Amino acid sequence: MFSFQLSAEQQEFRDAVKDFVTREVKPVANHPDRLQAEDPHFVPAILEQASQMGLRTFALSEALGGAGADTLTACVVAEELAVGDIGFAATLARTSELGHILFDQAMSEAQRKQFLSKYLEDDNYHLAYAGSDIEADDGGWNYHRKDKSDVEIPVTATKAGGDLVLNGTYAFVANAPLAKLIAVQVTTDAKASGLKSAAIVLVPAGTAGMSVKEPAKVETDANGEQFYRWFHGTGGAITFKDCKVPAANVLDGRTQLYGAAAASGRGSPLVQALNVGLGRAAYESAIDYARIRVQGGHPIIEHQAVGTILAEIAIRLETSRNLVWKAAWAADHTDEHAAESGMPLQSMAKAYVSHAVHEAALLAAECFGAMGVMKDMPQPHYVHNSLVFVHSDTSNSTAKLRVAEAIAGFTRD
Amino acid sequence: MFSFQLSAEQQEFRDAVKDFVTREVKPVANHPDRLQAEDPHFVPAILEQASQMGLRTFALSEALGGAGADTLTACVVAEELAVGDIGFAATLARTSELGHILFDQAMSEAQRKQFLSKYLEDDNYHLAYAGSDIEADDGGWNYHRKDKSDVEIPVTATKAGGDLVLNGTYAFVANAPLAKLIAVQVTTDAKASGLKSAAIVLVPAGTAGMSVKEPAKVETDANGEQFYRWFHGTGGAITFKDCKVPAANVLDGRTQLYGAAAASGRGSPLVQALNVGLGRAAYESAIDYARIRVQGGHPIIEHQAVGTILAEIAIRLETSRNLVWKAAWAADHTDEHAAESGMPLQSMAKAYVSHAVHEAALLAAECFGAMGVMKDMPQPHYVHNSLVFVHSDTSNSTAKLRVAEAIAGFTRD
Amino acid sequence: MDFSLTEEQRAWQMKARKFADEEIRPISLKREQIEDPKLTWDWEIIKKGSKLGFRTLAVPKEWGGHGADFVSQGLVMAELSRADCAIGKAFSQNWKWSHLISSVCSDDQKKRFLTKFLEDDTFVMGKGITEPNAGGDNRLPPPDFPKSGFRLHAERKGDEWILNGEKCFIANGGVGKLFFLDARTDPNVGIKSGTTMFMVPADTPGFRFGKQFNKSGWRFYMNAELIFENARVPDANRVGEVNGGVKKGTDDTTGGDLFGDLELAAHALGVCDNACDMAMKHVKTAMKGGKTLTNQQWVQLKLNRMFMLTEALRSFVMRIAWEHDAKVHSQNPGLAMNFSCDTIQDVTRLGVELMGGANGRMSAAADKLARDAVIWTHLGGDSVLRMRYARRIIAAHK
Amino acid sequence: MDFSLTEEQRAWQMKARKFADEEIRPISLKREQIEDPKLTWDWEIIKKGSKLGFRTLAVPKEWGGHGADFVSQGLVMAELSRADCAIGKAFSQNWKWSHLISSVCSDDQKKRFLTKFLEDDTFVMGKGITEPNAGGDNRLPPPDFPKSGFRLHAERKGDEWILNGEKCFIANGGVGKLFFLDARTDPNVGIKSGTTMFMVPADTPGFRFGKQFNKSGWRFYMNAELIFENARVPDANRVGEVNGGVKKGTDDTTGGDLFGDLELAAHALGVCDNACDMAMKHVKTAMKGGKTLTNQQWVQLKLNRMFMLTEALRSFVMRIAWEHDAKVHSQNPGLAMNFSCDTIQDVTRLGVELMGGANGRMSAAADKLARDAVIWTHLGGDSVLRMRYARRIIAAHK
Repeated sequence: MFSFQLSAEQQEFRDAVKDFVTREVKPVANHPDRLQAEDPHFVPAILEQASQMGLRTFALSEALGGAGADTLTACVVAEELAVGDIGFAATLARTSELGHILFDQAMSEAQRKQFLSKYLEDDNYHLAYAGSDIEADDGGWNYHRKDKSDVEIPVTATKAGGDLVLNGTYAFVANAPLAKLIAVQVTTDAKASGLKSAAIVLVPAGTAGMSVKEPAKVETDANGEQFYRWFHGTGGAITFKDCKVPAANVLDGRTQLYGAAAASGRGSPLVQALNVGLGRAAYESAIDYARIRVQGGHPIIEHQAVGTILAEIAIRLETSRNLVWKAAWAADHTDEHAAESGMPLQSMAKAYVSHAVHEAALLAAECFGAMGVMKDMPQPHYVHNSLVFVHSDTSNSTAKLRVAEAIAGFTRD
Repeated sequence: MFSFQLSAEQQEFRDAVKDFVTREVKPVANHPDRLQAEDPHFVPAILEQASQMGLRTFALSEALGGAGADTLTACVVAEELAVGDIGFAATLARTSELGHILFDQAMSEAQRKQFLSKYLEDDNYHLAYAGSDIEADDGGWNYHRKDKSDVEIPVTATKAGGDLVLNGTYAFVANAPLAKLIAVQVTTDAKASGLKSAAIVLVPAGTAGMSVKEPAKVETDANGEQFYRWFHGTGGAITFKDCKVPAANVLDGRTQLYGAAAASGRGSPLVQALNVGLGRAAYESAIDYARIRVQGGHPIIEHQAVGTILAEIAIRLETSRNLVWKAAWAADHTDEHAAESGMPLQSMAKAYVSHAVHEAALLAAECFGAMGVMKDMPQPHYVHNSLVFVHSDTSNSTAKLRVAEAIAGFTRD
Repeated sequence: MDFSLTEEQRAWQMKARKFADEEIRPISLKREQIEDPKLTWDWEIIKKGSKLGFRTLAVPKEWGGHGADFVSQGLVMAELSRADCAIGKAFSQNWKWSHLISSVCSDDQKKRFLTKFLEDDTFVMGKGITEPNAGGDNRLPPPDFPKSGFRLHAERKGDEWILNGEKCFIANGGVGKLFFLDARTDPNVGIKSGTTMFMVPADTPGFRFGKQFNKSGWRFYMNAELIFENARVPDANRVGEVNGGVKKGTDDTTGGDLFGDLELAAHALGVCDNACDMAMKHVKTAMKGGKTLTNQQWVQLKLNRMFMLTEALRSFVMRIAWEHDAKVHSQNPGLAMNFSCDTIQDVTRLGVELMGGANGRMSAAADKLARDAVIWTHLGGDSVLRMRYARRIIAAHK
Repeated sequence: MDFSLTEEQRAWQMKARKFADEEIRPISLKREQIEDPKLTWDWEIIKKGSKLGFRTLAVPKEWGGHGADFVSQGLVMAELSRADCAIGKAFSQNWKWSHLISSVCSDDQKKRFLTKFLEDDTFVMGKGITEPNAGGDNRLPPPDFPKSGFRLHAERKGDEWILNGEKCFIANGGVGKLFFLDARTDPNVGIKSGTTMFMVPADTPGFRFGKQFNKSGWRFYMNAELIFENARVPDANRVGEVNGGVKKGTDDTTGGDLFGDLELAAHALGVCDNACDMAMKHVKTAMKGGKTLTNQQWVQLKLNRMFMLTEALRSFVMRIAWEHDAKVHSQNPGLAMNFSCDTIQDVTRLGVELMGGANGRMSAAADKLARDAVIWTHLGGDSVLRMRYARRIIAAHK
């Protein structure tokens, strides 16, 4: 039966998160000092609190000790968290999603035995994935051509007795500085191309020979041009130098962590759910301000021009959320969705939501006048973070070309 | 439980309509001669066929002999019909919706006895409503002010024995030329303002003193400026001149036909569902053409520029349909929706969908090059009809102001 | 930097404005409401405009024309189009080929055709490039597929060329007296190197008009198929070298785009001006809640956008007109044409949004502008025409 | 119609381009990456630019300045902003008040302040209007609410005026040596009729700088609170009549908008030029699938849009610069400013879309432009500033 009604459990979950965000997260996240510092690390104590509420492990199955949240629930929760702080929400969403994939799907019984209890018990136990399953942004060059973007695996693994010896560097891995367990995609044959000799190895933090380095605020490329790392939450480079890992840490039969569904744009729209939450934060701040700011003798919310802006934002968020939720539902019900239309909703969500929320953040900032560009206010950060979403994952242009291939029925596999 | 899955019955219904539209409607609708003639009347034989399939009466409750379709189902069906022909679809949708409101909700037992069997039996029995329940486009002038746009009722009814005598003219009533029964909003006191003395009277076609006149292709206003009537399907002016109707034809206790939900933008998004169907027609035609038209040695669907256009259209239709369906679901489940957000989804759908489908129709026409502006092709008609939707019902600007009032929690009642 | 007009430019502008207001505007809606696409054309307005110089404006003075500069041409186009862009286009279409004749034709050809053109108020011209299966490929020939593009074939027989094939969507088709035709004279190579251009009078044996296209906009402006069945064209009517293609003479003063880019942009400007005028007139009189519509903020914001885009377009159009006169070579004319497409769509749609009324009422004039505007999409703003200029800018960038 | 430049205009343009490339560009990212908003300012670049004339460009020749015309001013702004719009703005902000001094100040005031201004390479100026609770109401005073708008109060005591209150978001706050202040001298009427303007040197007793604002864009450009606690300003520093408000002298040559509209539009043009340059450079070298990015159609379409909008803006900016010089009064400067806001947003966002890389890499220069662009939203393109020009156009329309 068609229904937009969340289950009672989902609603409760959402309301609890909303309450937590309002009480605990927002006051910290929007403190002027923190905003100006642009520190990517979120206050550990609040991450711990979130963990205690089950938000770090909520996608893990109930059988293993999690809440067994499906994709839709994960998106609902991610949106609420992101209303509080986007980096905080992204960190939790990543750990939770990886927890489900690793412990419920990818690990052997023995591996679970080794790592699960720590994951469950330690509120600071975060997860990271160093690898490139989801096709790297192919820049559209192979639109409607059978050529595939080859996955380049920068870390090699060679056997040495019962161990693998890892060498190489991942330039940027989300969650890396916080992660206590990192799933690393390696190649066992540096000359083989693509996924042919790929494997995934679990590397606990603190393993000798593995080092994590957070990016400098400014980096310089080979041509001497400065660049920044745009990301939400924390991340850093991971370098392996003769890093020994027991062969028993290899995930059996896996060459990539996310499935083909994600690569073809039919995976989880969790990232876009975070983006909707970001848009909501901007929206709600604009409404609050428009109620109290007086111009022309009236609160500006009573001006047509400002009302229209708020409506424009509301419509963008409503259409964005519907699309994200549909994509999430489709990820949870692959058979039913395939029967429906089979369109790559995740790619559609990427293209639509990132553009819509960026516009929403700009419109919201406009309501604040000059204050909307001051770094001790949240508004410029909303605008920046929404632009990071436009850039992240894959470009909007590439996402649209993937949608176009699906329309034409073109497949690369 | 949240679900985007239509019920098996809804899917069957939809598939049957889609099949009918492909076989019977499209070949007639898109015949070059018909396109060039711009005749608003759709071939009666096919309207009859549609009626025989139950499409004229499908919103009527099963108890009374209809299919008992809810708002969502009505929207699903309306979209499919509109893929075939927008005027045809609009005519059926109006009759079906009015059938439900009149027979299931508004008529007395005696009135049903008088009219229902004819409505059920006669495949050419259409319905019309001459009145103005839904607030006329208020042009935003009373945004955030308590002032209400007064309903002006142009037809008066005076008592004469057991009859009412009607005088006055409705300048334009949709379905009027086809309607065998017309619900007419009248005022029993020409001096009273608004709905105070309003009543609704059922007037069968052929009643002496009532005449229907279809609009000339070009009309001239008081300043000598030419204007057209923009509409879908058929319509016309209805004039009453000492038209006698039994007082028993008054709908008991009704001053308007649609409820307060519609006026506040929380009613049925049926019109926007038709619009999504129009967009789909444009979209599907563009895909078909892009597969066969060769440029640069390849079908143009394999060009990034054209693929991107098709994806842009697909995303607009996907987001539009989701919003329409959510609004329809909300209309069918008012309590659940109110608990959710209470936003005026119908107004949101009006503002978003009409803009998105107009853009989609223009993008689709672009794929056809010069052919996209030739009147024997469907494309310029798609563009025109989408612009009619932008104009119809209420302006997009007014719709957004209504959304803004809801955001602020402002009510006029 | 000087945005002022010379006396001559101002005089052309004023003359065009008067003609547009007094002669074109009164017949605009009447002509476009005629259903039969063969009958929307009106020789009377063409003759009247011709006598005022609007048909022959661009013929150089030494050949007996007015020799108006490009700035004047842009001004006249905008003024005529302010009243009706399809009628405006029917005049300026001739200037395009006046430019062509004066820049690439031989003196003999100039004598034969310019003389007739100047004498006869009903002498209008057109050019045929597009064919049923060749539109975008003519504009942006794909290097890997030399056989794509138009197919009209010309084969030499003695002093004549025998033409076979057809063209479609050809402006002034059905009313024109002379057409320029691009034909393949070497079918084994791409259109860039295997094309020859011919001048084909309407009475050429074997040449006839086919279907008259029924457009949703620009209805006054004729558009038809040209059909060639062993049509015989004397070699004396060949323009330039055999397989010389569409190269222009060294005295091409149009920045390489034969003036079409300026033309579309300037006509769009006239349409936008018209939309602004109409909308302003309407919102200053229409009432809501006891006040004119001009009091509504949402109306003010739409008006701002209409005028803002229109003035941006005017600035761009006048600049490229000057660039044409100054023989500045840039991609600006193409970019201005692309820009005019976005602008005309936005401005005419805003016009419609402001000029509707209750019960589905829509100003017939605003409705016309919105339909006219769609014509621009494929003529000046489709993706092929955007990529064309992007590629040139990329190539020129050092 | 003439888009060419005079020798003097071209000379200013070339001089500015050289200074921008050689001096501004190398320090641009360095200065803006400084976290403390008090420290991004660099007196060295101001002094260097001042010696080249970029600080005093607009002072009339008869008062010892360069007397550059508005076209030159527009050109210089665009050139400086091509390297860094915040540094460019730090210079041109002074021109605004040079215009003001020469158009409305008495000869005594001119002597006292222009002399100092010309002599001292570190003499920069600003003007204070906005207050914590009065932004939009100053720009578009609501007729029904005379008390809305700024509150800074000035009361006469003998030969002095005592100022109390505060201004916020004031350009060059923290570094300026002279500020123009709008103060209420009749609190019982609206700001249009109860305002007097004063010139307040930074060392005025009772006047100090408050909070230094930490902006996300334009970081070089200082912005601070001005705080007045019984600040004493001699009556000799009063500009114009008491309650004379912001009326301009009869020799106002700026079309009534004191040049701020042209200024924002011209700076936006420089930013767009910069974005186009950067993006083109990047896509000509970045590779995908063995070819440069320029081969991708989606890249070509984005480039087309960037260049198209930029050239449209250039046309509009040069036109309004000429209008200022020609003393043409129209709403075009305001419309051009509004247009520049839309353009700079689109163009810088497209730049970001083209200039990102894998693993979250983003060109620092492209990132800066996107942040700078947001500044335009409230300075030149919010709804108040769009309605302002719409209302004037409505009022002027007959």
